[in-house]
Amino acid sequence: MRASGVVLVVLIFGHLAYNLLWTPGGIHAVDFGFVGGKLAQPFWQWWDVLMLWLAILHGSNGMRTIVNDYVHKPTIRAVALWAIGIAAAILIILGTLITFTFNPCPEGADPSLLPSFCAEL
Amino acid sequence: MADQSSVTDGIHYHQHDVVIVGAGGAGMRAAIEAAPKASTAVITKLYPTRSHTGAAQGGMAAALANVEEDSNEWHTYDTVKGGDYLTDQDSAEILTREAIDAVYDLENMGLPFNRTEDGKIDQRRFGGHTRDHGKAPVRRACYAADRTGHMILQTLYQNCVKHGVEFFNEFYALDLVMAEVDGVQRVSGVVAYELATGEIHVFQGKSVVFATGGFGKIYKTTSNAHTLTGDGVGIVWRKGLPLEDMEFYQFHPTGLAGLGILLTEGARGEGAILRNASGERFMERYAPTIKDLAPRDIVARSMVQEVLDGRGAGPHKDYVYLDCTHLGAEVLETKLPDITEFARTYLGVDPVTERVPVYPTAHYAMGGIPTNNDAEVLLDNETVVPGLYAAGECACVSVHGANRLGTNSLLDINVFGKRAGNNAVAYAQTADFVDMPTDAADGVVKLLAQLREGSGSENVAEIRKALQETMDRNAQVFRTDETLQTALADIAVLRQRYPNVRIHDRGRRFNTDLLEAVELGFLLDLAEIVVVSAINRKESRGAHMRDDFPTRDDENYMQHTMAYRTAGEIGVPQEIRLDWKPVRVTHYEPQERKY
Amino acid sequence: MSETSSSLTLPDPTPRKTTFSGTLYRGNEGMWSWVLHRITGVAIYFFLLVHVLDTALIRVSPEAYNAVMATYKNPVMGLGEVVLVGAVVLHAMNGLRIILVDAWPWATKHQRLLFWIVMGLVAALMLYFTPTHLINVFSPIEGGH
Amino acid sequence: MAATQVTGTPGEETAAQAAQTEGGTAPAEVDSAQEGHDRPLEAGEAVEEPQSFPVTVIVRRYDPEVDDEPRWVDYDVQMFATERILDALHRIKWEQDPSLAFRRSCAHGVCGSDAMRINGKNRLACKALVKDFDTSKPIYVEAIKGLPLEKDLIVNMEPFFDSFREIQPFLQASSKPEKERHQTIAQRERFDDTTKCILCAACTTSCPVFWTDGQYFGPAAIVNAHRFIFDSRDEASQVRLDILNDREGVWRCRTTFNCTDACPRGIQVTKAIAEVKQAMMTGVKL
Ligand SMILES: Cc1cc2nc3c(=O)[nH]c(=O)nc-3n(C[C@H](O)[C@H](O)[C@H](O)COP(=O)(O)OP(=O)(O)OC[C@H]3O[C@@H](n4cnc5c(N)ncnc54)[C@H](O)[C@@H]3O)c2cc1C
Ligand code: HEM
Ligand code: SF4
Ligand code: F3S
Ligand code: FES
Repeated sequence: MRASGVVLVVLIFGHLAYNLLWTPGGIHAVDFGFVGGKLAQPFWQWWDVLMLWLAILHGSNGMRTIVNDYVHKPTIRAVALWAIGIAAAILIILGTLITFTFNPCPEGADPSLLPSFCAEL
Repeated sequence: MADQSSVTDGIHYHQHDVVIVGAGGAGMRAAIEAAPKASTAVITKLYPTRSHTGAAQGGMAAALANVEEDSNEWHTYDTVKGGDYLTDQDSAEILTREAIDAVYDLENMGLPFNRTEDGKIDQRRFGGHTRDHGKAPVRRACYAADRTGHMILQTLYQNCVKHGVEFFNEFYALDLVMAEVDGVQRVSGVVAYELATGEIHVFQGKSVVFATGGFGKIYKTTSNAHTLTGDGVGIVWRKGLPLEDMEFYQFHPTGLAGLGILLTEGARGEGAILRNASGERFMERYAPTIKDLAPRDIVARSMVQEVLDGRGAGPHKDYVYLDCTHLGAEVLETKLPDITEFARTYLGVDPVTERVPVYPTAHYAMGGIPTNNDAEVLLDNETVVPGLYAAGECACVSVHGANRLGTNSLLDINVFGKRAGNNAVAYAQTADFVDMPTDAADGVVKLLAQLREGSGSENVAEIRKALQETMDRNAQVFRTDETLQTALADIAVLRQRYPNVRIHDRGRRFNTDLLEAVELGFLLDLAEIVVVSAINRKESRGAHMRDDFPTRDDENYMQHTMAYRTAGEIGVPQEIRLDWKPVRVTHYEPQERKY
Repeated sequence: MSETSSSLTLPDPTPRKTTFSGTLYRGNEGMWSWVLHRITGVAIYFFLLVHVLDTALIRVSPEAYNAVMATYKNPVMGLGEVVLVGAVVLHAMNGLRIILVDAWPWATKHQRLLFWIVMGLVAALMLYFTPTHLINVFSPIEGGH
Repeated sequence: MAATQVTGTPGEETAAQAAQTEGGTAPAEVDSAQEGHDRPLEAGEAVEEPQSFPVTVIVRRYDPEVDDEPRWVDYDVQMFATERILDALHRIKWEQDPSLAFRRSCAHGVCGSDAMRINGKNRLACKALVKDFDTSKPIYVEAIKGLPLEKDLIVNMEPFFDSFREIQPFLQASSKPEKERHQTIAQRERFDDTTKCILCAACTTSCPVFWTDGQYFGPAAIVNAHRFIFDSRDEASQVRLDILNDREGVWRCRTTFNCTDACPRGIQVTKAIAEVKQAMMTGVKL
């Protein structure tokens, strides 16, 4: 919990700062083009994947603690814990796949929505 | 090994080789000896760590000579002289000789004593403990800050956990079962009331150890806990067994004025000084050699004298001061942290900068259940009750005589607690169970029913308060025939009112209302014995100071009082017969007591 | 039997009932920071679930992704984002505090001070973030980049 | 005020009595500083006759033989500022309703019997002074939280003591010295704070983590483990660390500090827990 926490501070703050503060336009700038552009770079790919993994593991672990704390009925507790586990697994797999299989310049898409470098292809 | 239990007619029956009643220092010290060797049950009305041993502050005496020359012979002398020559000297020799191992035992069990520079157990001065037969105060008290009793209690409990001692917590022993076997009264077990459920339990034991502590609650202003109501002493008394030296009740000089909360003598051991209203160090007048470190009876008496003479402090001139201001914050915070906090919390007085208002407070019962040096309970001056043992404040060996020295009680509970445990287990290994009479629990059932179903209108708290007030007024540090007769008359009236007490809580679970009524019964019994014994002793000795007989009278009274109950039940006045028992003298002939 | 009567008066047999049961434990900074940590942790967790799923739409099509992102851009959501970032910042800073308290004796001793330092940091960060972000949220869409 | 030297025998009248205002330290009303324990009384502060005043105490009562749910009952009692909440409870029990059940023994904060929740915080009733409360409002008294409620202010202490017993709270040392084991003053000081524990449970039952499911060892058990882990004479520190490394062990502590605030003995409980955590990561440093 604690180790992941420290790393997460860097990752999430970097993420937020980059996306919401340091990019001109902030939230308005975040669109397919922007994110696609980021995800095309290995640096941001790894950044995001790491953030995803850690955040999900950290968050799920925290939720597990909370469920253990407050849910005393064994069946409900088991269901809740399973739900957290499955959600974590799905999200991690989904997120990882997307990050690495992502194609920033899909065929036949409206070029104005795509990152600027797609035009050069 | 026997360790069984069953339920018949709603009454629980248990069988253990050794049954110990009380889980204070004495009870647990006994349990640590007994439990590894035989099936042992400890019945206690409080969780063990709530016992009042935990309140003891100052220290435990032993002539370890860790910081200066000392010998157990000197310690014996001090104990005998401190007890105003009523101490049984052979018992005192055992006490002081075994003191040294008792301290090492505790240290080895883990007790965190304060240490000297070279890592040994540190020692401090205490009232009445002197070098070479009274030449000067000596450092003899082993201590752990001002929480020595706390550490002893915790350490003993920890070791009970280690040995897996079986505790019956919040079980009130209310009766002792004895039966005649071959013409001899022998012990068969104990009947107890379980607070949580209101159920009755009968514990059969080959041997039974009483370690139920004192009965300070016969007084209003006392350092004793609310739960110190003398149940164990009262139970034994009601069985027709004698009680010894009940008139000797110690008043500790330095109780927080008005509250009775204790400030340890260790404060004076560290150099604190008693002063009257004008700031005079009055103890210089009463005990020129050891001054503020004179034994408790002398200091308490001097303080009361100051107040009686109009030199008391405060708006009502009814207390004196304990002056610690010259000790410095450092000593107070490290060696006397708890009492510093008590003064701050309960009086709003900071001992670092201010003098603390103090006045004597009822503290310790020198008397109690008579035992021999093996902790066996006596049925008369010599005969023992086979299988029955007593140790600690409830017992009277008598190592404290007419006045206990500070730090000798924590010693007593360890030395005689250990002896009681050892002897009880040795006895249990050779003896058989004495058959439990079928009506064993009847007495308790009847007592409880009588109280619970009583239709009277008396209030337990009111009777108790009246008792405590008359005892405070009339049977305190100074007594005369007149005051004692007043107390006796008051007690007689209260005893008459007692059967009409009304119990408001009709429930079974945690019925503390009912138990306070039961406890009051014991208090009334014991207060009466204290007063009757005190009337009978027409001399002044140790803690028993008769204004009408201000001197010691060795000719007639150098002997122990033995009180017997010849009749009496709830509602029926008790009849008390008094007798004497000789003091055992070995080396020290009575002398005038000067400090 | 003695006739002395007691001054004891029993209270009303049906005692007045008050309307609540059990009081709230009145802990200090430590307890409330823990409560906040828990609440923010759960909040972020649920946001994360949604956030990963919406980001996943990026794999579906640019239009789909931009459609969800558009919802983030409306002013109500903009305020929500401030709350969210506030939660993250609080959780993160307090998380660091918890780590310090466990590992560093100074922090254990001065936990109260540390709590207020954390609060100060959170306030400072949010003072920086909120205006910047809200300007972005409320400023007209410039389009492109 | 100079200390007048008086000579003579007891009983003789002295002229020094006029000087009795010195120190001005009667057990009189002090003032109603809100959280002001340990506040020294100024020398020379006026001594007034203490005045009693009415206080409303609302107790959360529960009789398992009658009630389905605990209920709040109010009592009006006359109190002096220097009295304790325990005195108020006694006054209720002895003068108004003897069926009120609570534990108490020593009445001065050393036996640990009377931990209870007073105005929402765990305190020992015998150490909670009336003057530290705002008596214009009622004072709420209820049982400590997280242990099974038995009756009124009494809870079942067994789960609490079970955790205590589980951490092997006794010295474990193989050698049997002839006399005492030696220990330097500094080594003794190392664990002094945690030897003060009176097992009152105020800490454990103030811990939000303990309330959740009662499985957590709780601060009191850790405090008592600490007392041995850092005792230079003990040889089983690692055993205790292993026990506390359990999922219900020290790592469940979320440093909420309620325990430290609640401890009537002033033990730095959270600090002790942190030291145990550190010992797990980096070994025991004596
Ligand atoms: C404030 C204070 C300070 C002191 N300081 C010192 C000091 O510095 N040095 C020193 O040597 N002495 C000191 N003493 C004296 C000494 O502490 C006590 O005399 C001693 O601790 C008594 O121990 P005990 O084991 O006999 O009884 P306690 O510790 O009082 O234990 C009595 C036990 O009996 C149990 N019990 C009682 N009645 C029943 C019943 N009916 N059924 C079941 N169980 C029952 C209780 O639950 C308890 O466990 C001090 C005493 C006080 C009050
Ligand atoms: C930004 C950096 C983060 C840091 C420094 C951080 C730190 C921590 C720490 C140290 C804990 C343990 C708390 C304790 O032991 O008391 C924790 C718990 C938790 N965190 Fe985070 N965290 C961060 C981000 C996140 C994120 C992104 C999520 C959501 C997915 C999250 C959800 C949780 C949850 C649910 C808990 C459990 C709370 C509890 O048990 O009370 N955290 N966090
Ligand atoms: S640590 Fe403090 S609060 Fe906890 S049980 Fe010990 S004395 Fe009580
Ligand atoms: S209250 Fe509980 S969470 Fe930790 S700091 Fe104390 S044990
Ligand atoms: S009664 Fe002993 S701690 Fe309060």
